[in-house]
Amino acid sequence: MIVQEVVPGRGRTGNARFLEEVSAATAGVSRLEMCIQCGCCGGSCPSAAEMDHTPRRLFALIRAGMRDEVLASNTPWMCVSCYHCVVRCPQGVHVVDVMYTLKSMAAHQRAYRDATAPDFSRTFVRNVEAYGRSFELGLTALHYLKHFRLRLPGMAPMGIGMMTRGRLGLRPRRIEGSDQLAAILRRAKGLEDGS
Amino acid sequence: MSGEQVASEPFEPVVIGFTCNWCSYRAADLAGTARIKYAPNVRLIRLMCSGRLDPTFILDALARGADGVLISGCHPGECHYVDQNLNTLRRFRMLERILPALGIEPQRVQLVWASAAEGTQLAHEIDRMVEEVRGLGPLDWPARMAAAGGRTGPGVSPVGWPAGSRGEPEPGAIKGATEPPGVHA
Amino acid sequence: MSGEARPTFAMYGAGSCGGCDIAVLNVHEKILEIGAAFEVVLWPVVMDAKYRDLEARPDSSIDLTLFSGGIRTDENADLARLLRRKTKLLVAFGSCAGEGCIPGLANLTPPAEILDTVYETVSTENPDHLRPGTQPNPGGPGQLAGFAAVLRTLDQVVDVDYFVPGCPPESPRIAEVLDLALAALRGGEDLPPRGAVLGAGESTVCDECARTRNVKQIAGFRRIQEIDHLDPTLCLLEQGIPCNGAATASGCGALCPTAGAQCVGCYGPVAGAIDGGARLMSAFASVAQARTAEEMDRILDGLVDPIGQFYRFGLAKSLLRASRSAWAAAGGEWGRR
Amino acid sequence: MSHYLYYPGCSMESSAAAYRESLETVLGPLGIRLEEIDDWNCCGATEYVGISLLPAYALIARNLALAARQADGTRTLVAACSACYLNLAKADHYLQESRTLAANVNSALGAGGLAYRAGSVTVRHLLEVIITDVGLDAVRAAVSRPLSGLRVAPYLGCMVPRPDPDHRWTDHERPRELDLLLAALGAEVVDYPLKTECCGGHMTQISPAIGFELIRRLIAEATRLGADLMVTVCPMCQMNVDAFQGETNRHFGTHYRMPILFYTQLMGLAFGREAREVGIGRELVDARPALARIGLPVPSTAAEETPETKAARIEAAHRRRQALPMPPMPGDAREEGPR
Amino acid sequence: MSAGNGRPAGAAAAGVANEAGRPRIGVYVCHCGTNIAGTVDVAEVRRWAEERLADRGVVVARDYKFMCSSLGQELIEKDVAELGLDRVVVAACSPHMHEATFRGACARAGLNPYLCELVSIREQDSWVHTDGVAATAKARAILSGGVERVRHHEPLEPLRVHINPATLVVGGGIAGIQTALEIADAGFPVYLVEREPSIGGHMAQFDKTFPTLDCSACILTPRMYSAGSHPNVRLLTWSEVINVEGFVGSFKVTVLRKARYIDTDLCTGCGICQEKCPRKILDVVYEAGLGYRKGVYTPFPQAVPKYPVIDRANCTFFDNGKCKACEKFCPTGAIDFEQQDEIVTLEVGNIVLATGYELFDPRRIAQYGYGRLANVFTSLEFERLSNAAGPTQGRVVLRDGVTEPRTVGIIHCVGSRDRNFNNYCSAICCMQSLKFAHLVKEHTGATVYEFYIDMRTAAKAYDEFYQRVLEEGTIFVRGKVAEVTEVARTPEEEGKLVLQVEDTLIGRQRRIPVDMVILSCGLEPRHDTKKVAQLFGISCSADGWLIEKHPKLDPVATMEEGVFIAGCVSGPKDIPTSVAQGAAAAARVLGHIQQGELALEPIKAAVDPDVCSGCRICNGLCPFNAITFREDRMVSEVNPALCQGCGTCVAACPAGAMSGTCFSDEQILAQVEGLLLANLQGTAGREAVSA
Repeated sequence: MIVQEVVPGRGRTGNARFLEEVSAATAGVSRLEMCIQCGCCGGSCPSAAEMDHTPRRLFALIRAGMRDEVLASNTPWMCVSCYHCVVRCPQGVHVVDVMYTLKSMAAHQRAYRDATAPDFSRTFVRNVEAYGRSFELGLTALHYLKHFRLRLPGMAPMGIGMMTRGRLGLRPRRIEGSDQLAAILRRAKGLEDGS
Repeated sequence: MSGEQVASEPFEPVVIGFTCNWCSYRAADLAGTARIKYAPNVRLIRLMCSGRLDPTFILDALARGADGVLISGCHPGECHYVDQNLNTLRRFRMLERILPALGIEPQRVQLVWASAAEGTQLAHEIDRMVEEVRGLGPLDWPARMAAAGGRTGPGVSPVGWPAGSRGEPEPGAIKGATEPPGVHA
Repeated sequence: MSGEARPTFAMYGAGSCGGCDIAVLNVHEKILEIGAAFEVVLWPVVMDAKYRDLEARPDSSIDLTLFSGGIRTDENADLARLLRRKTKLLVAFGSCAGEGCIPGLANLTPPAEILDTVYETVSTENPDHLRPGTQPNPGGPGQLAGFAAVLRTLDQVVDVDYFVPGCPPESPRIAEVLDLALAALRGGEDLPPRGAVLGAGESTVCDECARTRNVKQIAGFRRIQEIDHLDPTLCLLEQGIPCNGAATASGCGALCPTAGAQCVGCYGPVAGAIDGGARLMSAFASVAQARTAEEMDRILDGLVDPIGQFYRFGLAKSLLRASRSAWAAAGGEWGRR
Repeated sequence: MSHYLYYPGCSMESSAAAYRESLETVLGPLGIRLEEIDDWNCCGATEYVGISLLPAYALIARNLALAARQADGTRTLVAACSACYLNLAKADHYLQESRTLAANVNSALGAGGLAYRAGSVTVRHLLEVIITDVGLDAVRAAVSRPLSGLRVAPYLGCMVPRPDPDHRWTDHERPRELDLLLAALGAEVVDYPLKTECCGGHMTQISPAIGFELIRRLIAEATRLGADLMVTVCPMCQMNVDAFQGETNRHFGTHYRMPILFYTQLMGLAFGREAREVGIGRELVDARPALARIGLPVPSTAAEETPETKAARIEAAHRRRQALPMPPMPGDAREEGPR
Repeated sequence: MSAGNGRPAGAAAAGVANEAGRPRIGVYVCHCGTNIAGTVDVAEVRRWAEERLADRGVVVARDYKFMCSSLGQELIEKDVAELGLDRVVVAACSPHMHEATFRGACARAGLNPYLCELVSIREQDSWVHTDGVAATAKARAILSGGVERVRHHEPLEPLRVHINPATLVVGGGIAGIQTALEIADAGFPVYLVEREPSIGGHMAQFDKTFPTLDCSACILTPRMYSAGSHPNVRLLTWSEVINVEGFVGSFKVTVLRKARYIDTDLCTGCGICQEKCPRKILDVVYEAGLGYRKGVYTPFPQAVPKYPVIDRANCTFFDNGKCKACEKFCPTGAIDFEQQDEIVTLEVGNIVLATGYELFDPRRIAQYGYGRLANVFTSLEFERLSNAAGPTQGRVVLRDGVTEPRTVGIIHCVGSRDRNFNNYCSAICCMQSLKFAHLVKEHTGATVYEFYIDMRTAAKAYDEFYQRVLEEGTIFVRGKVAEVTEVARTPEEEGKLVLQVEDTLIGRQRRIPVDMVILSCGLEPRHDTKKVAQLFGISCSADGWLIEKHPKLDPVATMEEGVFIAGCVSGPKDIPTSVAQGAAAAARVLGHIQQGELALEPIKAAVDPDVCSGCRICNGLCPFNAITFREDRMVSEVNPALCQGCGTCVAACPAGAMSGTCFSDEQILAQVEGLLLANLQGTAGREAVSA
């Protein structure tokens, strides 16, 4: 990899406050600053092989203030939320929640390199916002249509199997309080953007 | 400073803390050594054991202007004097029974156990209590007493019976007045 | 003191029940000595008197005043100040003047609430809605005395020379005090230090109580009427009866415990005590057989009226003196009274 | 009858229909009454919070607020789906931990006329409720058709035992709850080392190659250990292992056929229900051949000893004698423990 | 004229007895360099005291850079002499730090040392607050509290207690042995109490010691022998302390001597009983669960004392009344099944606790598979495996007892530096792991991987040992191992244990198959340390180790006078440090013994018999039985020799007959008044915070 000298507060990527920013945007207490770079997270991760940085290295990049490189990383998007790293971390870093934070920062700034995962999340969110419930058929169909068109024929038997076994609703279910939910989410978004 | 003047400034509660020599005072020392920050509103008094704590001290602190009183000792079972801190617990529970009648919220008098190793915990509890008391507002007992026209200040016994003959006996003081006849041989 | 003239004597009851006056009258033949030894200048229970006569007297012209009753009204306070001015030896006589006594328990309640209860509830006929501070005869003279936010003890209003505790003080003690005063006024004896408590012992009721005592342990509290069989010789506290004797000044001869009733504490705490209620609480709690908060709570549940138990006589003289809601009134309308 | 508030979650209505159906059959025998939260909404799974944090927590909190409002007699909210359980529990936990988050979430809820005070409801998972509140003795008492002879691989997935914000599970890595339950049903429980490994989660959707690899590991190990089927508590795990097994086989050129059922389906069967009633047949990898073992006489495996097997037995005994002792493990002595 | 009431009220100088009727107080505010002055405006506090506390008796107030320096102390001495001070208040650090220092200064100036009060504006103010204004205000309040309090101090004399020259040492590991020998060699009697049948401790289980690789038994055995045969040492093995009474100088210690069922007068330690005993029991203590012992046993051949014990819980005779093989074969008839447990009372002047540590139980880390995966070993198991006297006679083999490993993975920091288990570094694991790597190589020639987070080799010759192990070809991987699994993903992994780890120096996840895993487990406080602490009246840290009196300056003393600690009981330590601490504790004990008597704080309760009503409320309160009831006079009395000064009885006395020195009602209430600034006329307590 390219070694880049980082001067805090100066240069394109160097930003000494990035760690604080990530930590503050995380639900609960992230303990990100407590990382001792032991690699227990990277060792535990089931999808580490597919990540461009292990979580540990991503945290080192955050500490170095390399915002662009961090937000462009696929690491958060490869996280499967298995929480192995969280319960094993000797420093109690909330690794998964930090990954969520990085995803939302990257999604917000469209800083990611591969849109597959962000798009999946967005489609999911749109469904939930519209109906109040998730809609598996719509989600999967739309997503595969967009990102794995070639896989679709192979997936067909499964889809048909699920449908014939009554495991795939053809229409989304809408909650009664969808207006109420919309109002809540609107206010929440407003608060988040305002802060 | 009168109550009215205080109202114009942000209210900073004063909490008197009674600590024991072996656990909680040492926890405070430890918090200091470890530079753990907490609210400056608490002022600690060291007793040898929290079992030394007489409810009088707590009522006195409140009557003299404290907004809250923190009591802290070794955890039950870890008392330096075997189990004298159980007396602290009992007296505290007893005192809690009369505070409501006097209109004093339970958050103003709190019992917190802290071992000598629990500097962080004690600091945390102090912060929590100070915030709770801040939320309740000033207790301001001396100002209230003054407003009622009671005499306070030098020369007046604000509370309690005078010491009478228990003080330094004066020459020629009449003993008969204070000693019921026929009791002491 | 002027030559051969008899010493002058006054007794006045402010917020009192009159029991103290009765107690003085109840000193048997001693009352004759009093009558003979003193010149009574004011004693409303015994003889008619006018305030204006009192006001007309020279200052410090009364040698001894026994002042009973707490200070609750304007009138109480005015008389306290007046008598202070006129008196050489002002004695706070009885529990009310000294520590507030039962009327002092009203300090737990805001004054408006007290007056509502007294003047407006269904058992009261008060068509003109008279209250303290109002004029009973519109257009006419006089008005009802104003009612203070809290009851104060005599020494919270004026300097007091001596205290004689008890509700009421016991006759033998009264006699001793009067003898002492007389002797001193005649120049035969030195007086105890100013501010001293007279007519009480320096120890507590237990000192005078004949009941047997063991290492104290309390497993629970019970009311005396709930007990079928009371051991007539064993310490009441050890039987779970919340007897206040251990913290109450001696002097009464342990009358109540001897008669099988718990000491309620009318002689107040021993000299030097700061808050008698706190002392009692500390002592009771220390011997409660509880190792956890829950066990302690279970024991305390047996104490039906904790504040009444510990502050029945001494609330107005205690560290906090009154409840916060009562004090709150002192800052406003009631504060000006 | 123990009474709980109940949050089913979206998948119970579609892909995990078998979970819903079977769950309904076991509540009665266990003495559990579940009261569904009126008009609950999606918990946001693992997706919403990756897009924006505050709306995601507001979304979850609406359910908590509804539950708190409906709380009458019980304040325990039971979830059956792993992600829903975790989201609800974690949200309540963080709302208690962070005043700012709680204030903002409540401000958002206010827009919908709702409010939620952190800690007002207690979030628990159905399996843990069955183990703790109902108890294994009651489960055993309800069994009328023991699952004798059925070799099952217990599989919990991730989000039930981890991160476990309220410390309700015996271990983060190898919790024993599901093993104990299945043993109580009479099944032969395989000590399945991957019982809390990842099923791939949403990877089947966003990076299928990773997802298929994770599925392959699970079914390969279950197959190697001779399990007849896998048993799970999680709709997502069931979906991945079951529905994507065909695609996984195609991807690797393998031929695994490892059925996976919900624990409630096996409970229903053990309690005497018919296969159809507990949603058997909804799975894509047919579980019926495996289930044929239940109720049928189990063929004796004790074959006659040949000279070869005798030699092997003696050799094994010899090896045992030389072997150093193993440290005892907690629960070793317990009869219901995993084998 | 009396003060008018029982408490200090306003300007009334109750309790202050001096000729002029008014105290003369000197106030000294310490900067402590910038420790205090960096946050608190020290000069302002001094000025304030000078002005506002003048009518409370303050006649001089000074601030100085370091009050504890000799120049600072001279300031006090000079003022006492020249200004006629009769009270001194120093606002500086915690009284636990320098109370003795400033009392000393007063004493040198001829002022009774108990007329000095030290209030803490460092630990309780400047160090814990950041807002200088608030901290300064608080310092004023604290100082004011001290001034009010000191007005009620009385001149006192310290209590002198005689020091019994005998010493109790609890724990017969290397630290305890060292302590016992040092004291015994100085000519004073020592009781050495050990729970196990033999002294020796953990060191007796090891094969080699790092970094020198001396044979552990070779260096330990002579010490054990000396302790066992020293005329001044009385060994009490197979024994436990069950009660402690008294205080420094005259502790009364009750020891339970469990029945050995061996008559030690007759036993020659020949070992025939062990040979003949039919009962074989897994030895989880000495053999770490890897080997067996008999129902009658000495834990190891060099045991001191040499006499075996019969393990009653694992004896066929005690089970069913049959067997007695040991008795049958004993050539000297030393077996005695009739023996009973014995209670022994020891009188000692000082106590040293050296009860050591326990190994972290790695079963708590499920992902490392210990207890489930046969070839995962603990460090202690490996010690036994590599020990020539161990269950495999020193052959390093897998759990099958036969196969030598060809690859071995050693995991550092197991249970240490991990907030899920223990936060602290166990200090010895890096070196122990390096030793294991060397021993594995030496015994088997296997490939060795060490998985570490940080290498900590900071002691004499330690890093050189690291160099040596590097040279030997051990492979170091920097990363905390995530899990150990038997589930293979590739053919190479089949039948192996796979360590899954991020190699943090290349930033990749790696899976490394090995035959054997050694867990370098951390050290933990013994499970009953808390009980021991309570027994001896001292306290445990949050981690569970015993707390030193001062972590840096007084590491072998405790808060309890006369109770000392040595070795791992206060935290993980290597052998050299444990030995040094053992010697240090001995030096402290010998210091006490040499003095013959010790001065103690005169904090005691006393009863005024005129006021005592004999209500007997206090009688059951004293845990030290210092209060007795005199039936003849119907009053309670305090025995000052037994009173420990807690003050509980003072607070409980309903008659106010009980009083306590140093912490009287007057002193405490005066301090409350001062802290609330209620002593200043026309001010309310709130001023100090909002000013």
